[in-house]
Amino acid sequence: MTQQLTDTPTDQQLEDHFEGRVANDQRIEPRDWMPDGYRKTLVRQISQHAHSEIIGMQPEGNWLTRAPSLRRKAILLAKVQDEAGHGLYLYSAAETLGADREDLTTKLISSRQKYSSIFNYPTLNFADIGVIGWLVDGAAICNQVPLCRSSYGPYARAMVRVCKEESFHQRQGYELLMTMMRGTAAQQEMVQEATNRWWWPSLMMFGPPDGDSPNTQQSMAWRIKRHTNDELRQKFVDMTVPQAEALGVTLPDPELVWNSESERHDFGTPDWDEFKNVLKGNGPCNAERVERRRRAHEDGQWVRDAAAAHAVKQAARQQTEALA
Amino acid sequence: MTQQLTDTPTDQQLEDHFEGRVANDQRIEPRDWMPDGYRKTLVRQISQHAHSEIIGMQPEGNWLTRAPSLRRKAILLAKVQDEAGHGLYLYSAAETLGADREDLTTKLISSRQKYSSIFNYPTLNFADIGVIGWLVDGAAICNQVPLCRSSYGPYARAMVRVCKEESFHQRQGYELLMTMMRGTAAQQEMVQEATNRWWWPSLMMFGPPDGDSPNTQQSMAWRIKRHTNDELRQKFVDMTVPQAEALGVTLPDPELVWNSESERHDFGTPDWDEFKNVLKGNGPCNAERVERRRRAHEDGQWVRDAAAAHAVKQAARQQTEALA
Amino acid sequence: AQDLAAYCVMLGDDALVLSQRLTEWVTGAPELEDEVALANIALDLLGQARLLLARAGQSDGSDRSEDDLAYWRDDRQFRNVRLVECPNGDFAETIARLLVFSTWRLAVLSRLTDSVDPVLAAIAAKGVKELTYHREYAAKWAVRLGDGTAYSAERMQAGLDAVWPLVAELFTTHEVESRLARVDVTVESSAVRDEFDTVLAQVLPAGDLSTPDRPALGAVAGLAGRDGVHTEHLGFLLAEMQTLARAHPDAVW
Amino acid sequence: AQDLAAYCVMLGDDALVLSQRLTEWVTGAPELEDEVALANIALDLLGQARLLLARAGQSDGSDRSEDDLAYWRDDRQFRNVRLVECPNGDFAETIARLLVFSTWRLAVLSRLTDSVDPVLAAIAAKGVKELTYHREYAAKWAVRLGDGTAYSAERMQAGLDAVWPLVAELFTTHEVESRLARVDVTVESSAVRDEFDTVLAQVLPAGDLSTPDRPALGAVAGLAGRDGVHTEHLGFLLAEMQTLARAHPDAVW
Repeated sequence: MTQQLTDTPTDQQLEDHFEGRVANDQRIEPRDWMPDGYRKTLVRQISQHAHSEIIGMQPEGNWLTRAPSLRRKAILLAKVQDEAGHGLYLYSAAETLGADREDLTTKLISSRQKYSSIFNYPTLNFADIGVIGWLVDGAAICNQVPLCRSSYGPYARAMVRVCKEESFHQRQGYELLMTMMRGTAAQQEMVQEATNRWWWPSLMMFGPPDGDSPNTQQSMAWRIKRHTNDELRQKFVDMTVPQAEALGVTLPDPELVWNSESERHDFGTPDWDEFKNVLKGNGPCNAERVERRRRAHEDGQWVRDAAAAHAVKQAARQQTEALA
Repeated sequence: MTQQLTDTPTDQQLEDHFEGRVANDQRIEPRDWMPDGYRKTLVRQISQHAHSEIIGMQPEGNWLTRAPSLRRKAILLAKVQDEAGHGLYLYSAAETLGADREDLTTKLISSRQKYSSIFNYPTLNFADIGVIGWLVDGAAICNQVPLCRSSYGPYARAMVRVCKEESFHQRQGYELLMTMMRGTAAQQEMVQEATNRWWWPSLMMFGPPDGDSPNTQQSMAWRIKRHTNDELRQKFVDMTVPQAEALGVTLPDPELVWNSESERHDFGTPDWDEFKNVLKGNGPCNAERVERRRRAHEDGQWVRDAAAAHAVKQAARQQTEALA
Repeated sequence: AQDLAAYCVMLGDDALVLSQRLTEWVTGAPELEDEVALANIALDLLGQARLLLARAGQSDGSDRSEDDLAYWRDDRQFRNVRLVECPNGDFAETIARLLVFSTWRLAVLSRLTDSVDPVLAAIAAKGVKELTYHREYAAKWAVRLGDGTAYSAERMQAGLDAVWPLVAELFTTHEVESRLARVDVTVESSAVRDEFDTVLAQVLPAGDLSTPDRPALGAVAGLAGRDGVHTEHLGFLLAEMQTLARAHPDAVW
Repeated sequence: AQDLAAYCVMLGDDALVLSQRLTEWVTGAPELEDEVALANIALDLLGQARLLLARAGQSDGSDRSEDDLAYWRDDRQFRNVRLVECPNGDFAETIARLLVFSTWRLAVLSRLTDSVDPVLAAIAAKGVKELTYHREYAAKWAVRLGDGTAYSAERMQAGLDAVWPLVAELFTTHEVESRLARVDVTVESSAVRDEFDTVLAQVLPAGDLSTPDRPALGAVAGLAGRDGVHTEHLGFLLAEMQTLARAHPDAVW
């Protein structure tokens, strides 16, 4: 269906063509023309997403050496490894838009680019691992499933794979919580305590209320976002409440109640001051998360330099051999 | 009694005078004339002793963060602190002979000077803390009590203080073992296991058999050593056997037996090949012990530099003030 | 009595956890004299922790010993401020923390010498002497490093910057404190902020150091160390500290 | 059966402890690709450990599970070689250890595929594929670092030097192995030294690296890792690894 453009098209023509494709739910691919704003917004969104996968390894990684059974250790290790993999696809997707991974990493470790605020909370007991799977991955999936239909091809395809693995992680997390709720009183207490700590931050993962989210409209027009923050948040709450009941945990919101008229749950307002404070960098773990990533990157500089130097030497040797 | 020497005395006169004082059990003090060999031997002996105190902090320090009761933690911390203190006196004593502490530290961390080989064994359970007090401090005391009468004044005086504190440590170690032997089967096993590991290395602390110890004669003549290695070893065995019986542990030497004729214990031969191997630097912990000390020293360089820079600035400011 | 016990646990845990951190310096200090000094400070704090935890176990009627409390609670039950549980960092950061901590604690304990609880008053009186030395040691090093080389000045300022987000928590009055303050057992933490600021306003300029302008470290839904909601570091510290005691629950040492 | 169990514990503990060490790299590797690779290797070794420990618990008649063995033994009962328990060091040292370990273990496991014990043979067959990849990963990095920059070459050689004193222990045949070798359950460790030397003689020169000339690390009265006499590091590793499982002895996870 791609229209053959023989003459050099004007910007307006290109833009019209682009808008037409997007409106028809056709995919934009790396070599296609796209408006600068679209490109920039996508790079920002994809790289924030990539950073979130990478930083998100830390709160879970915190329990790798202490997992209470070898089976749980293997599950957790595989999960954290998957997240590194997601980070890799997503950085690749950003690179198709002309971004440079090294540059994105620099922006992350100098706090010039953000990642999901949720990862600035500490993991304090092993139930946190389950709750992250259940609530945090659950919220991520709500956010991400629509992105599998994102207008930008490479991002949409990465999202298909990411969502598939995240659903698997979510089920594993929920299964851990089920097991713990069938266990000792101490285990049940851990699950409830972890739920109390993660519930509100999970709701905040959908971003500020629609009234405070100025970029939503444009992103929706471009089909790189498909629902508003509040729509997604509502969907998440409605989806999670019965899961909490099945588990036997109480969600820490006294205002949470089924509204039979609107056929959805009413719920309380997250502490948006806390959200803003964490976003500004003052959450319980912001400084540590970025510092750990920065240290890993800087400590690894000599290794990456060595790999580059070796590659150059290898290429030179192969050339010499070819000439000989 | 100091003889007034009006004319510049000849080397022979000085040496005779020195020998006379030593033979009469008079003390040599820092400003007194002494033969180069005496000075060198003493510097080597004192600095090795100082190094042993400092390196000896490591095997015990290994259990500081894991001591099983707060009382034991306090006792152990105080003991390790005392050892740092002993190191300090002994380096001071070496400095009275013209040695330089920084230089001695450099020799230690570049493995050009030795410390007691016993500290190249690992501490593997908490009973090791007790056994180090009982056997290692016990052997050290056997070695050191005669040194309280060393011909060199500052060393002898340092030794008086060191021996007093070490006897206290030895009693504390023995008391820990007694407590553990009255405790659970696992605790009793720990004590026996630790005794098995430390017994032979403790015997080696007295040095090689007299036949292989060429410097002993001269050191004894100079009264910086007062008994031969084998004499001290025998004394230690005779002292320790009844203590082991009182504790209820078996010393791991099938040849150990009371000889009613010689009125002392006969005992087996330590594995002198192992001793030499450890002395050469290949013991279980040599590399780590020296590396930890080296790292502490190097990591602390900027701190010492800062203190020195501050002192210079302070002095300059005081001078300026005095002039103003 | 429950409040008194809870308060003793707070002050006791502060001392115990910082003592554990300082202990990690042993065999790693820049100079033997500092090896001795840091061990000595750790020993003083350990002594304070023992008295306070013992007092807590008596006053809450549980009859738990100092060791019961030190070795058999999980991190969720520890009540120390988050400041003391963070890793040591370099020597400058260790000094920065010690300066901040000892200045705050000395201010608190000197008020506690007038406590209507005679045991707490006696523990405080002993602690005041010790903390006076700790604060002096830390202040001297802060000035030396701040007024030393360019590198040490930078490290010292970075150390202060690193610990500063955890300072606000020291002056956040917990409801237990408020209740005890009303019956003259203690004072509110917020009441000693002026003294703290005054002391640092003397020390920092002497080392050409500035008071960091750093926002407080966020809590988790308003909960922090005094509520048992800690950083990720405390669990590791306790795993190591408690490992042997817990491996032998029936043993006497 | 006791011998078979003891042997499975040896090989299982090697894998479990090295897996734990490699896990410490997660979120700290030089590049995301290495993050993935190291996690993957850790996961493979963890899988091997689980099978081997489960086999041990079956064959000694104690009916202990993999978790019973992993979480409820003290360091004195662990039977891994000391090589795997030492701290990671830098990336070069980690690679050096992995190269040495995987070369040795691949040689052993490829012999074990012919074991008369069918379970061991099956575990070995699976392990051979995994270790082939581990060895290749380590060898590639050893060559890259050795043939990279001057600095990386120095680090890589230093890494090899650091792990070398622990290599001899890999080839010290334990009496359990001797007995099992006589009945064709396994081979003696000493029998695979040639293969090991051959492999390293290919890899090291490709990275301009030399075979270290370092004496073996001393044992304690002849006892080392396979006898349960370890370095001071293992206790700390286990304290962390076992802390949560031991805090909840009745829990199922």
